[in-house]
Amino acid sequence: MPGPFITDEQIARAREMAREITDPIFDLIRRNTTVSTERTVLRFFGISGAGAGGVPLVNLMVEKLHAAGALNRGAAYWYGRALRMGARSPLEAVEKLTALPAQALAPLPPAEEQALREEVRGEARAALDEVKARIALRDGLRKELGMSPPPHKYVIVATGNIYDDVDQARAAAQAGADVIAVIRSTAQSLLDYVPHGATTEGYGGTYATQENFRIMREALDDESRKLKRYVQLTNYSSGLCMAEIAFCAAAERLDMLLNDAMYGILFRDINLRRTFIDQYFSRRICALAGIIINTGEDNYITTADAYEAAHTVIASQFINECFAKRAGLKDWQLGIGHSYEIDPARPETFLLELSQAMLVRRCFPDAPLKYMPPTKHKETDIFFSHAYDVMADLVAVWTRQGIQLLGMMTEAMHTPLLADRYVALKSASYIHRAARGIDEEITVREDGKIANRARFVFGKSMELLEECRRDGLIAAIGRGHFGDVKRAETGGKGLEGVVEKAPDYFNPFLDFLEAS
Amino acid sequence: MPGPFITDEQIARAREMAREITDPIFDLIRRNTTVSTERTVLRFFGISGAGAGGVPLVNLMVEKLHAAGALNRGAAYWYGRALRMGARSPLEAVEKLTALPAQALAPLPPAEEQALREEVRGEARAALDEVKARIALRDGLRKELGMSPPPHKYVIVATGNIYDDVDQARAAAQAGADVIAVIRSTAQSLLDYVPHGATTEGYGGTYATQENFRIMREALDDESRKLKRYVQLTNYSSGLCMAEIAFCAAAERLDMLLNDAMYGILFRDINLRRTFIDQYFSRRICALAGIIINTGEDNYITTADAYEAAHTVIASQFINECFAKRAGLKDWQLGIGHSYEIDPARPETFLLELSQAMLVRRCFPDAPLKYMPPTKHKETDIFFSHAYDVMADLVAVWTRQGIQLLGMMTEAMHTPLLADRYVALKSASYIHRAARGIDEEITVREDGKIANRARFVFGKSMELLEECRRDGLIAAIGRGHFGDVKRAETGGKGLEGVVEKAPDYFNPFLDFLEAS
Amino acid sequence: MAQKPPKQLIRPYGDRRDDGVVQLSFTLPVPLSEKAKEAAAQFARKMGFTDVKVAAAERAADHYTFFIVYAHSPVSIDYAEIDVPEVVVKKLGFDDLNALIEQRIGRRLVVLGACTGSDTHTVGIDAILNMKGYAGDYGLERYPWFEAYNLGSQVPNEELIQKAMARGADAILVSQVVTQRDVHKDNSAHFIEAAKKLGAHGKALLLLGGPRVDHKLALELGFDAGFGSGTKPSDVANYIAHAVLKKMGKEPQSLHYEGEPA
Amino acid sequence: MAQKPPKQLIRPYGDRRDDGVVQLSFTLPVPLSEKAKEAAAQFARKMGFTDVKVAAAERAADHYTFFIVYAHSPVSIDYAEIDVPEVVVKKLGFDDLNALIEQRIGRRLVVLGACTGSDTHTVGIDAILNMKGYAGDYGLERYPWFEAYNLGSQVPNEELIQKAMARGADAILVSQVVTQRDVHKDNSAHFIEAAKKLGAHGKALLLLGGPRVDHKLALELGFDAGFGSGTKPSDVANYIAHAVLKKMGKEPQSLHYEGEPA
Ligand code: B12
Ligand code: B12
Ligand SMILES: Cc1ncc(COP(=O)(O)O)c(C=O)c1O
Ligand SMILES: Cc1ncc(COP(=O)(O)O)c(C=O)c1O
Repeated sequence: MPGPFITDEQIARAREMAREITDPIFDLIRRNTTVSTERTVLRFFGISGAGAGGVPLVNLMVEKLHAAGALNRGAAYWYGRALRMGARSPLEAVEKLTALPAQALAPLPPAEEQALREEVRGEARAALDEVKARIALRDGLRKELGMSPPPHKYVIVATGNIYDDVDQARAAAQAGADVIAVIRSTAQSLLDYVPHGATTEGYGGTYATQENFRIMREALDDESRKLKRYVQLTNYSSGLCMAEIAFCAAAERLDMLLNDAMYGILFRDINLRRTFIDQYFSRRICALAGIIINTGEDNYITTADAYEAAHTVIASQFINECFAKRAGLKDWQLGIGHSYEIDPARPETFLLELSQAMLVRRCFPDAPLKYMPPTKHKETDIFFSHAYDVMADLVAVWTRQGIQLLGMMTEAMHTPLLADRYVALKSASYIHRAARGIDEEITVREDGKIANRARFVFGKSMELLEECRRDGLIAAIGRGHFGDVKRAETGGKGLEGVVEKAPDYFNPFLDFLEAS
Repeated sequence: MPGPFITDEQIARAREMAREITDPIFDLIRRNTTVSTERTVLRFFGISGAGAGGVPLVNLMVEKLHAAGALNRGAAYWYGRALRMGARSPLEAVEKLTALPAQALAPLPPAEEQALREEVRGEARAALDEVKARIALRDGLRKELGMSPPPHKYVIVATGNIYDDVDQARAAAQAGADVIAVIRSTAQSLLDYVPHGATTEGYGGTYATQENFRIMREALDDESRKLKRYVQLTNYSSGLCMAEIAFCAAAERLDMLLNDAMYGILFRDINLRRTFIDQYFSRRICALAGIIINTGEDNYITTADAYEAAHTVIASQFINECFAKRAGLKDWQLGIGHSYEIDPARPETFLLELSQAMLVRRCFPDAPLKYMPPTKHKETDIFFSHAYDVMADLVAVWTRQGIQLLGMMTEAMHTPLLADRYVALKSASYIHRAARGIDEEITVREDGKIANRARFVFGKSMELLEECRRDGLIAAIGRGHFGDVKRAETGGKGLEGVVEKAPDYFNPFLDFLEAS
Repeated sequence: MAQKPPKQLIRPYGDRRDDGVVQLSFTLPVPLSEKAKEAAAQFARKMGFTDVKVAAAERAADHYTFFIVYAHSPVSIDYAEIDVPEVVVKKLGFDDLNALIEQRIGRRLVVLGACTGSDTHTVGIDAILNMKGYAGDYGLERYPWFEAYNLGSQVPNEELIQKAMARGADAILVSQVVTQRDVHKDNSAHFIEAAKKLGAHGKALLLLGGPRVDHKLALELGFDAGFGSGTKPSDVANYIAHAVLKKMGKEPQSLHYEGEPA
Repeated sequence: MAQKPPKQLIRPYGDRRDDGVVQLSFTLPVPLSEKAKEAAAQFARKMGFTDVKVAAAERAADHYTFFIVYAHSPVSIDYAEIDVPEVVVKKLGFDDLNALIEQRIGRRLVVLGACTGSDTHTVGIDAILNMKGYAGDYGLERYPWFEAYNLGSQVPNEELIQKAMARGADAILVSQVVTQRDVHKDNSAHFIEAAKKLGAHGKALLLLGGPRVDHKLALELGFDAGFGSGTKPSDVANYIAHAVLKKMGKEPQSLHYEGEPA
């Protein structure tokens, strides 16, 4: 059993501070919307196609409204206007709307307004029910087939071609994978649209598109039935389209999403406001769809030193958790990220990694947690790197990680080969089988190095939380406290997509999701 | 910290039983000598050469005495006779003795006898001092250079050619090895003589000869100085020449010897009496020379199932310890053997292996212990096998093994390649560095699976000891209790080399060693 | 085979079909240096690999460098060209096989086995002969229609052969586990010589087995069949029964059966 | 080189000199079977390996088999034939290098760097440019005689080049870490085109770096130098200083120095 190490009061205090830290951000969120949030609203209404040059219709529409300075009332409102103008299908609505000359966007009589909103709310309810129905299918199959015990072995495929991905995902599932992640093309998070249709060319990964999601989930449903074991699917809801990807994932029955309140800001240089606003709606959708999110604190210690910056991971986890809870996510949906990244050249790293993983487990007892393998200090010596990964496998099962991304012996070279995944899965299965239950066998001395390190790290994370509370999260980010990366509130990509809401801003989905 | 698991009283009881079990064997030992014991006596006197066809002089001489039915008085006595007949050198003594016609070996007047024994005792004392002096050199260098912290990483070289062995031993030392074992040619343990000189042809290993020992130790002394870290050397003192090899090892400053009271009986089908008698004198020499012995209980679970037969290892360890202690060996010299051999396809094997290793540590708190890696269930999948070895590395450092033979990822295929050793050493160094001290961080629940398994195994080993005590060790061996191998008291190789001592049997070395 | 099957070219699959990716590791007896890395790359290219990446160059010792290389191979194999004998008779289980021997041979088959020469590895031959068997598959001692004797290990070849002759053995089983410096080949060759000298050759079936043994090797060495890693006692029992039937002319030489050594 | 050195043939060392032992692993897109094993052996033989042992055949998936093979290679390399430029000038440390620039160039060297294209990996370029440096070796920002600017990651090639031109940079540093589907080559090629279009080519020194980069590759792509894994900032600083001196004609082209990209 991990800990105690620290008191429940200390942990409660950390949560309190996280709440105070996120308060000002929530004002920002409440006051603003973004182009991608509004595009998501339209996607809910069933607008999924793409126009000339593959530009998604939702982009055409939202650009138009944005240009006309009308987005502040919410795309749902204009969608309603289009309906009132007789549009009989989402597509027609698009045509009508994109046809409207800016000036034509005059106000309606109050009664009209009322009726319009009613009608749109009706459609929204239907749309949400539609998504819930799909989710029910997913949950049904999951229950029917069951899953192997945690840690769920998570591997990535990244061919760039969705059909090759399917081939490799099936192979990985056959070799024992519990979760398949389709890594995105390296540039995608910088795109202010979600590409359309099945794709076969990507760099370092495959584009995340609704159709690609569908193709992969269908293949995994089939494979799951063959294996009589439900295989989960995940993708990435970071970047400039957090909410839209969350919608696509919900619609296509994905099980998880990498979704972090700050990753885009820090590691993709996406505008801070934009990210905070987008992440909220995206997480509301995850809450609805029973999607498990994976946060990205593990990334911090690929840029910052894992030994020195251990506390930044803990502090950020409390903040990420708070953002998630305030978006309606439940504990079981929090795949809070951390990793085994301390330089193996140091002494006692296994004790240090155990300490850190136990501390995370102690702070988030009911969350599945998402454990990441060593990456930064991986060597091109694949035999050493394999041994290094084995120790992470042991920490994962020891600290009951719900989700474990398996380390690859070729991490320092290339995205995994088919055989690399096989090797990792075979060894991880052995380690999990061999050591399962060790946490119940063993107690850690409260006065030892593991416990003292945990207390020390927790103490420093409290200091950092305190600073964030005092000076603000935005200031702390500006000082490079997270991942050694400094970002300014108005810097980065996508600020132009942030729009202040009008008093009569209308987004029935948000209303329903916040209500439920 | 391992255990308690069981009470000190239970452990004391096990030792008591071991003593009672070995009592009858010691009668056997006291009443008899063997050709190899007597050859060892002559080697002490400096007779080391070989005659026609490479037959060692000591063999020529002892064969002659044996044939003449005169060996029961001890080779030392006849050596003395030769001296009295004017032999001025060991070599002359050989000539004189081998020349003597059987009948000429008539008794001497008492005074003569007295003088003879005095003279021989004098030479014996000088011979022992000579050995002690060499050992002092070894200990001096060891102290001067120091050794790395345990577990001492032990690797084998087995080219068959002593010069290639030197090359590989140096390479292994440079890669971090603490102990080099030169595996013997597969047939050697069945030879009733120790080959002479440097050898360059062997199968599965290199012949153990005094000259090969010298060559290797010299190379390692040199390498140790370069590395500023003392590198230990070990070889095998099993088979038909236990005591002679022990002498050669002492003379050439070896640090360890694989030396087991029963291995030869069980795994080489060497006669039971012969082995028990030989092992005693061989261990007396190890005691004198400060040689650490490695026992071979690990072998039991390569033939028997490691899960089912775990208790046979513990029982045998107590017996081996008792034989050792009664031969004058100190706790620090007891590299008691055990291993990580449970079928990895089973659940919870890491817990089981930890339990077993902790139990051994609990029973033998002051012995260095010698931990062996998985071998039997190694796969030709080198990546899996490497991961499997990593877990043994962890158990080794966790349970403070003094000596750890490193597993080789190619174990299931061939004797180690140079690169295999490198890979094993690099990973083991990492695991040791990463987890050193974990035993002090962690306590094992007394009511958990680990503790219960330890109690269960210890309980069964007590039953086995009880049976050995009741029915005798020889009967137990006859029932195949150790390693599933059945052996009869008069079966196997080398019984013809056992000789009942005459009342006036003379062996000054034994007298001195038992006295000291 | 009747007529040539259509080509089915295959190549190693790394991250995509036919990319030809291969991982290599080897040691060169030179100190770690840029020059050593270049030598490793040249070596791989000289072996015909392309797009050679020397991923790791590790200082295995002062004068040895261990390399890990990833490269592409231009070579492809026509999978259709590789033919394995198609199985005709299904492998018989314990009872059926005993029945077959009883009915078609009508006497217990006598087999003697040992791990010969200086080799002490008994686990393998025990797995085949002893009651207990291997991987849940009974050993020959358990078969009522076999009369099996296990002489253990370190048995001189001559001794095994003589004892087998004395009992008029149908088959002699030789286990060889230690293969260093090809000691198993030397010892096996010596076994065959002895068998010829003592007239066992051609009379009893001669079986060779061990982890590094395969059927081809056994045939080269003059045995009738060879069995490698993972052999089950029932494979051996089936082989012996069918081989005896073929000798008796009761089964065509052309008959192939499941698990037949190939 | 003056005159041909005596041959020095080397081969892989497994367990003894020149035994030529090599370990291979690869995956074939066929189900695990005896036939698959034979295909793996044939593949290795076709690559010129001898004494091929298919050690392991693992069912990586229904239609993929992962093989581990040990084999011998007949190939040997003449180690004496491999020549690397002999070092003439020793590598200069922090102070000496600054002194060299001060005295022989007399002005601060301007360098701009970024991780360009869609690549977000900043740790590499940061290691070279930022104060902190890498492995205890100071970054260029720390050098008084360098004026270094780090633009970060995901920087469009054009932007980096324009900013560099604006500052009259002596060197432009491009980092490329993601190499999948050769995206680094495409992006680097595009960088060179842009550099030519914008007139930076031939003017500023163009450096390429990244874990999968080496000097040869960089030259092929049109850069002046390439730096791979483990590069230290001081290696880069030394290169730039010497290259500038050579450009100024103050050092002979033939001058070779320690750590020079090769
Ligand atoms: C157990 C073992 C031992 C035990 C043997 C106990 C005993 N009484 O058998 C002990 C500890 C005593 C031992 C000692 C040595 N061993 Co050992 N040992 C092994 C080990 C770990 C397992 C072998 C085993 O039992 N396998 C399980 C059985 C069931 O598999 P199998 O033998 O392949 O048999 C199957 C098939 O091959 C087939 N089969 C086998 N024989 C036959 C015969 C017939 C007729 C048929 C039809 C089928 C058949 O059927 C069996 C069931 O499927 C291997 C490493 C490994 N993991 O393989 C090393 C190994 C075999 N040993 C090795 C060596 C070198 C030795 C020593 C010589 C080292 C030394 N000098 O100290 C010593 C001395 C022994 C000697 N002189 O022969 C090397 C051999 C290297 C080589 N290729 O030459 C190995 C590979 C270890 C290594 N990597 O160095 N060893
Ligand atoms: C840290 C890291 C990340 C961090 C990056 C954080 C950051 N801001 O840098 C995060 C987590 C964000 C990340 C994300 C991704 N990563 Co990444 N990442 C790594 C990792 C683990 C370490 C890289 C590193 O920092 N090395 C340490 C530095 C010091 O070494 P270096 O980069 O080689 O630099 C040295 C030399 O090359 C040289 N050098 C480098 N640049 C230059 C430039 C010049 C001019 C000079 C002179 C020298 C020089 O000097 C440096 C010091 O010696 C590697 C795996 C590994 N262990 O290598 C994967 C890896 C590079 N990532 C990879 C991938 C695919 C990604 C993603 C694209 C995956 C995805 N789609 O999600 C994403 C997106 C990022 C993107 N679009 O580029 C792959 C690349 C595969 C390939 N060969 O194409 C790798 C190899 C992992 C893998 N095996 O799949 N990653
Ligand atoms: C939270 C999160 N989102 C996304 C990614 C992937 O990066 P991107 O999708 O921006 O290429 C990561 C890193 O693996 C991550 O941790
Ligand atoms: C105690 C002991 N002696 C000797 C050996 C080596 O076998 P042999 O020297 O008989 O070939 C072993 C096995 O490794 C052993 O454990």
